[in-house]
Parts: sequence; structure tokens; C-alpha cells
Amino acid sequence: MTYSPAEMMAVVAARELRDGEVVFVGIGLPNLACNLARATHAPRLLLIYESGAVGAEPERLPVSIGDPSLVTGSLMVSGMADVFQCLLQNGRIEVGFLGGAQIDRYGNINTTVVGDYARPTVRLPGSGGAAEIAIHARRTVAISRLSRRAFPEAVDFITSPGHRMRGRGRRELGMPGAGPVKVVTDKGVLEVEPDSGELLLSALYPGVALEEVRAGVGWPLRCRAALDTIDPPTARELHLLREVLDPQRLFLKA
Amino acid sequence: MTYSPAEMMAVVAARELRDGEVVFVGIGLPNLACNLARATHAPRLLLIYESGAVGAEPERLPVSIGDPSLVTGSLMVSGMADVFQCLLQNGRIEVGFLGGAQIDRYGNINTTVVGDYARPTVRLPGSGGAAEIAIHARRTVAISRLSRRAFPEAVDFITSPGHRMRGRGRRELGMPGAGPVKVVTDKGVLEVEPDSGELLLSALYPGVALEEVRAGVGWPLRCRAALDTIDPPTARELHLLREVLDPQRLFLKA
Amino acid sequence: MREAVAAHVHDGDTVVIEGFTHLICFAAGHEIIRQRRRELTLCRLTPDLIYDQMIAAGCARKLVFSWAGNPGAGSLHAFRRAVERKGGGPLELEEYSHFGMVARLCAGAARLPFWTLRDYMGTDLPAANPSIRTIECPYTGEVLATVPALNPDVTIVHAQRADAEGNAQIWGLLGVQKEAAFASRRVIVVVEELVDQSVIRGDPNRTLIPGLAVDAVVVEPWGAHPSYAQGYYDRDNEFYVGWEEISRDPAALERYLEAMVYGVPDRTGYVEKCGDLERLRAGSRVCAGVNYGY
Amino acid sequence: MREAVAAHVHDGDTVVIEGFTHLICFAAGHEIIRQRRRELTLCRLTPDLIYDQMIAAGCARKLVFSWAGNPGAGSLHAFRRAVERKGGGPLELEEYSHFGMVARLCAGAARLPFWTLRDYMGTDLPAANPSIRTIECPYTGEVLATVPALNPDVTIVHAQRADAEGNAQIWGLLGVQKEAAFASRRVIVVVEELVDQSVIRGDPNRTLIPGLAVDAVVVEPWGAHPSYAQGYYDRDNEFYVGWEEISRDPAALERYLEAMVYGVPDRTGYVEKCGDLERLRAGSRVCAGVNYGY
Repeated sequence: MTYSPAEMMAVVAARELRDGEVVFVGIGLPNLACNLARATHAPRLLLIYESGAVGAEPERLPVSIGDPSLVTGSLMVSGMADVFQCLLQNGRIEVGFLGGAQIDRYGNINTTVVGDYARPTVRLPGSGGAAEIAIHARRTVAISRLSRRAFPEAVDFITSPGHRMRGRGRRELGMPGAGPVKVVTDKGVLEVEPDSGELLLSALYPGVALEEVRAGVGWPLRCRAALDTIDPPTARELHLLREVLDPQRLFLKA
Repeated sequence: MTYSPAEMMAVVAARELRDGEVVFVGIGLPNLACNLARATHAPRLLLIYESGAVGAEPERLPVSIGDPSLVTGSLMVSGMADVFQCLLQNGRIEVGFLGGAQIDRYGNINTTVVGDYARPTVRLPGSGGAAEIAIHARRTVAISRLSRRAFPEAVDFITSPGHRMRGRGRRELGMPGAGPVKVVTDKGVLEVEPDSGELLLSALYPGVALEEVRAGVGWPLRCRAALDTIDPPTARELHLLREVLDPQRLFLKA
Repeated sequence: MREAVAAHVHDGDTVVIEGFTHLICFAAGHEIIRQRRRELTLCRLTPDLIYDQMIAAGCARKLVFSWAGNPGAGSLHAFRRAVERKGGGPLELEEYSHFGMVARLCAGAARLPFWTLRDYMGTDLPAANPSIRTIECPYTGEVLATVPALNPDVTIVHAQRADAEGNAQIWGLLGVQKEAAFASRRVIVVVEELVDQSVIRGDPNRTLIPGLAVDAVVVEPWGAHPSYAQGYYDRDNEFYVGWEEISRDPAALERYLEAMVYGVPDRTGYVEKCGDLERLRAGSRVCAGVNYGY
Repeated sequence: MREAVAAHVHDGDTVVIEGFTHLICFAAGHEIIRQRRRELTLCRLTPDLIYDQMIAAGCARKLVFSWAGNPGAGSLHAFRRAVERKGGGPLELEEYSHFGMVARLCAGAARLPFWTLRDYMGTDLPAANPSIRTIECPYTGEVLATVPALNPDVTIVHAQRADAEGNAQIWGLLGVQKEAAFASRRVIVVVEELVDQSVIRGDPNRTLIPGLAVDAVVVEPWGAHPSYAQGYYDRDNEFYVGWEEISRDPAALERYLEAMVYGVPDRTGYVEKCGDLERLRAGSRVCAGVNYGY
């Protein structure tokens, strides 16, 4: 069965989630991944959106993290002061999802500017909650398509800290969470090497050559000693994604 | 028409309130005073209880500041973090009521201990919200019966600051509110002298001699240059207190 | 309740049973007394009758509080005997104002080490409690008060209703229950009614404490008596007024504990022994619903 | 609305129109554009289409924000042109994360000069914004981040309903509206429905903003369109998606403002010109009430 890179990314991200975990969800692929996990191996996954919806079970595909369908039938609605103080800063979020225009060798993510901050070439949206998710969630999973532009040696601006920031580590800086332990791309998975804080290739998707991954990364990418094998999407996973979760292909286009 | 000291105190306190003011209400005489004011000259008085009930219109006489009748039919229920941060510290409370076992020459109030803090002769309840009400309400009105024990030259413990604390003034200490500008007693009214911060006699109740007041105060009480006249309770005020607001005489006993 | 207290309340723990007049979980306090927990640090804004009973029963080493009276009725005499050294105690005290206690729980809930407030200038409270300190604003240079975070070992919250996962809904006075629950290492939610999760999901804005913060759910109708539960039963004010006489006399207080706490196996036994609680049953003032449609 | 904006929004003011996706008061933003307010400091977590329009219309001198995108649909191009100096601007920026903006409003609402949070270590945000500072905990010595209070001149909040005194009830997403209202010198509440005070008093736990903090109440059905009001109407997602094309082209944006803002006298005119908004009308998912009896 053929499948698109977006479908593979949603499936791989879903498999990262364990049943019963509390997840801070973003819109798009992270939302699809969470709902795919709930429909398969993690029915008790608890979804929290930074908008304040806790335990959401949307009856339609939400088009934003503030979609009304995330409220109706949810377990709780929190004001945003509680979301950030009592849930995130309190340490209640086990997994956070992040995406970004740039992810660098040490897992730092940039969603602020391309170029200089004061006179940017491209002005991106900014942090939103990403800075604090990267700091507080017990672990985060980043999702991004490989390209030299998207994976530079060092990001232009650190919006969400990774594992080494200007030479300093997370622990030294007092960050509670473990940071972006995995990066799910369209060709394979990168994982952090604990001592160096550097992202290494840990798995290639079926049929992808190592050189294809290296071509999309702006630093000399090292590989973990043994690469994990990743199964392609199952028929059931593809069925759920295509027929149930995103039948209009809003987020699964490519 | 005869009336009790408690009735006179409730009436005098009620007359201190202006229509439309936001009042932090205590139980007992302050509550009666507020509801008397609402029933007479101040129908738009807004009652807030530190328990979180805002705009309460209790259908029975509340026996505590957390009475359920303060919630039913109120305008809003706030959690206590909001009560203290968004309402009181925010400066939204125009009048606060305070009582206390001891009130001294400078309007300092003690509701903590008689005697030494570590080995008290009498352990009183403590501050509750009184410390912050005394600091933040735009002005406060204290209600207390005169006696040498209750009005010492200096309180054993400053729970709620008055106008001079160990020689330092409110402004110097950075207090937003004006403090206890009036003390309503069972024989007359004391008011603060702005420059000295000292409580002076500003009014005697009908038929009370100056010496009766002085006998109940533990310092050489000075009088304001001209004393105010205070009318006795009207028939309507007494009717409201006795028949409508406290028919069981829970708080009007003596 | 027996299992929840056995599992989550240990000797030496810092314990919070919150609820401001409303929803004070006497059922949990009584079970802690029955299980003879010792050396507890009891924290509450208003110790109320429940901590007076726990102090009398010998559960407490220390009290952290802001107003220790019998609201509208008099004194907490077991507390006073301990503090005034008149046959009770010793009992260590750590005293704040209400705002200070609220702020301690706000800090605990936010997992910050302290909270800032504009308070205590001119009062003798900082001299009595060295944990009340100051900090300088990094923008204006103003000096403001601070209190340290309170992170209890266990918090017990009484709620009108919750589902089996502990998603708890409270209406009426909210006190500091949300902050206390989030500040705590372990949380027991005690409810008047266990409801299907669809009831919770039907009105998610009513949820105060999410199940993800809750370790045990206990169903205990009348569990807040003689305190009250809005929409379920009124406060037993006669009992509050009568406590003045009971607590003033150590022998009477001991007889009360024997009869109503040690002398009953559980809350059901207490309710039966109380006799006619139906007189306190709430009248009906049901509000209209709102539309969650889109 | 015309009177409320004329009375409470002045040139040079710091203005907050809050609402996280939900209840964004486009009606107020359009009226501010129509009254040609200038030199405003616009603050919002998510500038959204409404501030993109206000920036395009020349109302803004400065933007204080934390996420400037078109949620789920693309960019805010008027904002980008100003920042990237491609024909727009100049526009001064003051940038935080969401938590930082929330914390600034928490401090403002509590009338404290700053708020403490555990954030920003390792990020480049403090280098970009010198208002992000640090403080040392007086108990543990830990260094924590601070942000300064935000106290706007005027905050505009859209609510489902309020009484004539401005006691406002909101359900669904709550965002930071309560904090923004309490932080602000002046507050305008815009509602879908003006209700009798008995409706508010029937369910006091639903009230988010009390009338004592409100300076003006404006009734403006559909006032949040193309944003949404839970229980009243859904988000007009087609408009959000379509904004990408409008805002990308300065001429198209200008035509939009001419037609839908300058070209209508008020919100009623806007609603008429929008045509069939009924397609967005919310379905019915009315929750059950709770008992406030005692």
C-alpha cells in the first residue's frame, strides 16, 4: 500500500505516544498523530490544548487549537493562566509537540525570524507557547520535513531551546523537561545523543537511503550505532487517517 | 424610641456608606450595616465577601462570611486568589470593615494575641483577611465597643496597620489605602487626625458625656475642635434592623 | 475512604483539607483521626472545627493557618489550649494572613518557590513568621512581600460531583481548592455524587480540578457535614454553635470524639448516628444550562 | 459601539482586544479603524486578523504579542510587510511567548509591577526584549524569569452575555480575558446578548468579569465574526483561509477595508453586507443546570 510522507510522519509520531500520557497538542499533524494513537494503541491518551481545552474529544477535525469542537464534550476548560502555570509549569505535561521553520544540530527550534531579529528576511509567527513547552514538557517530539534550509547547523534565533544553547546544556540552565528527544521527519527519525546533545539519525523509513537524509541536513549528520527499523503504516492506520481523521486531506495533502 | 448600643453602631456604620460603593463586608454588625444602607440611602451598594461572593443579596441573615445564602442569587463567585489579587490588591474595594480585640491610639488593630506572641495570655483568631484589608481598601471603618482593655495606648500585636506603626506612617510604608479613618464605638465616633495619625473623638452619641468615652480609652483622648452631631436611629432604621434584617437578634443582642 | 487515607496520608505528612466554610471534608478528617495519624503538619486558611478535632485527637505537630476561630460562633478551644499551654499542645504555629496562605498555594500550584504580594508592611506578622520576606521589583525597585510555596504531601478536596477519574466539579464558593490540589503531591477528591463522565463533559467549564491531578476518588454523601455542600445540604449551624461548649471542655470533646469518630466505623455510621440530617437538605434553585453548540 | 470607542479609546492608547481564537471582538476593531485612531500600542497574544487589519489601516505604532500568524491558514501579511519593511511600517515590536503575555496580564490584574515565571532560559527572547529579566528567589536562591505588568488603557472583551451593569458571563475558551479586564484602566464589554440581571444571578459561578470593573456595555450580535462565540455561531473558517490572499495584496486589503469597514456605518451594516451568516449559527448542545439551593 502506498502512502504519503505526511501520512508516515503522522503514523510515526502516533507511535511515540504511550497510553495514558498527558499530551500538549498542536494543530495539524500532531493533532492527527494524537487522535490516531487514541484510536489505536493509546485510548486513554489525554489531550490538552494551550487554548485551555483539557481531555478534548473533538467530533470534527479542529482547524485551530481554539476550535469550538475542542471544548464541547471536553473534561475541563482552563483559563490560559492555569494552562501555563498549573498544567505546564507545574510539570503535568508529559509530551509536547513542536514544529518549526528551522531545527538545528542540537534540537534548537526557530519559529521567530529568518535572518536578523531587528531586520528579518522572513518574519515567522514567534513562540506562542513553544518556548515554555520546550522547557517544561517532560519530553517533546518535533515534526518537520527535511531540507537544508529547515535543518541548519545553527538556527538564526532560538525560540524553543533544544539540548545545547550557545554551549550550555539544559540541566545547567535549569530546565525541568528533557527537551526534543526525537525529531520525526519525512525520511527518518532523529534522536538526541544524551552526552553531546546532538541529533543523530536513529531510524530510516522503509526504502529511504541514508544519503537522502544527509542531503536534507545542514551539518555532518552522524548515525546511531544501530538504526531502528520502522514499519510502514498499517492498513488500519491509513484507513483511520484517510477515512476518519482527515477525510478532506486538510493536513495529509503531501 | 429606645435603642441598644449595637443598634446605634449598626446605624452609624450604615450612614458611613455611600451609594454605589464597593464594600468588603464582614459578618455581624458590618453585614447589618451594609444591608441597612442598601435598604435606605444606598440601594446600589455592592457587597463583596472575602469568601468570594460578589454582589450578594442574601435571602436570610448570613451566619458566616461563607454562608450559602451569599452565593445564591449573587452576581459572581470568585476564587479566593482572585478576591485577594484582582479585587482587593487591585484597588477595587472602596470600604472595608474591621473589628478587633484591641484598637490603639493610631488605629492599629490586634486580632492575633493578648500578651506575648510566643506565649500568649489569650490566643485570638489571627488576621484572616484583616491585614490586607487594612492595607488595600481605600478606607476602612472599624467597629468596636469602648473599654480600656479594647482601646489600649498601643496594641500587643499589630495585625492590621493603622496610621502610625512604630513611628512610621502609611505612605512611608507604601500602603495604598487610607486605613481606618473612622472607629464606630458604642458611645461615639473616633476619627483620624491626618497629620498626627492619632484617633480623635469626632462625635458623641445623643446623651453620652465626654467622660464616658474617655473612661473607655487607654490614652489621653483628644477631641476634634468641633464635634459632629449624630442623630439617633430613625424609626425606619430600627424597624429594618429589628423586623427585617435581624429578627432573631443574632447580632443586635446588647 | 479508609483505603484512600491509608494509602495517601502518612504520619509526618503535610496535609491540606481545604474548603472555605463550604465543602470542608469532615469525613476525611474523621478517618485520619480514626487511623490515628500522628505528627501531621495541618494547613488550612481557617482551621475550623475539623482541625480543632484533629488537634484534640493528637494528630497534629504543627498548624499552618491564617484565621483560627469558629466562624460566627466563638473559639477553637483545643487549638487555644495547645497554644496558650493550658493542658494542650505543644503545637507549633506558622501564621499568615488569608492572602498569604492563598499566595503560598498559588506558588505551590504554579511550581514556583515563592509568590509576590503587596502586604504585611506595618504589621507584626513578619516578625512572628520569618518565612514572610521581601523582594525588590526588577523594574520599579519597589520592595514587595513574599511567601514561600506550600506544596503539601496530600490535599483533600470535597466536591459536589466527580467522575471515576476524579474530574471534579464544584459550584458555589470555590475557596483555594484548585490551587491546593495542583500544589499537592497527592490529591484525594471526596464527592457527594459519583457521576458518569458524560455529566462532566456536558459542562466542562464547571470542572475545577482535572482527574490528571487526582490520585483517589471517594464517594461520601454528607461527607462535608457539619459544613455544607451548595445544592446538597445547608450548614449545620447548630452544631457549629454547640461546638463552643464541647470544645471548651476537654472531657466533652473526648466524649464527642469517642461517640462520633472512634465509635463509628465510617461515614455511614456517622450519618446514621447524627439522626435527622434531612432537615439540612437543600431546597431547589436549579439554574438554566448554556449552549455548548457550534 | 460608536459611543463606547469614542469615549474610551484615544489616540496613543495601549489597547487590548483579547480572546484566544474564541470571542475576538472584530466589531470593536472595525469601529476603531472607522474612527481612525492612531499611534495605538496594540497588545494581544495572537494579533490575528483583527490586528492585521488595524495595522494595515494605520492605527498601530507598536505591537506587543506572542504569536503572529493566521491560525491554521497562513501569515498576517500586513504585519509581515511592516516588520520586514516591505512597504509597511514602521511598526515597533515587543515580543514575548504566550506564557510571558499571560504573566504580564496576571501581574497587571493583581496590580503588581511584575510576575515571576520559570521560562526563557536558553532562548534568544530576552536578548530581543530587554523587558524580560530575572529575579532571585528569597528562599531558594534560584534565578527565575520576570516580565513587567501590562496595564492597558483600555481592554475590549467580547462575551456571550452580560447584564446592563456589565456583569459578563463567558463559557467555552476563557483565554486571558479576566486578567486583561482587571489589568485595564477602562473596560468595554461587548455582548451577543444583553440579559436581565436575574439571568446572571441565576448562575453566579459563570460570571467571568464583574460589572464593577466595566465602563461600557455594548450589544453587538455577531460582533466576533469571523471569530466565533460558543453556543452562538461557529468560526468563519473560509474567511480565515481567504484572508491569506486578501492580506498578501495591499490593494486587496485596502479594498476589503473600504467595503467592509469604512463602507459600512456600523456592525449592523457589516452583518448585512456579509450576507448569509446563518450558515454559521450554532447547533444546540445545552448543558444541564446545577442546584444553587441551600
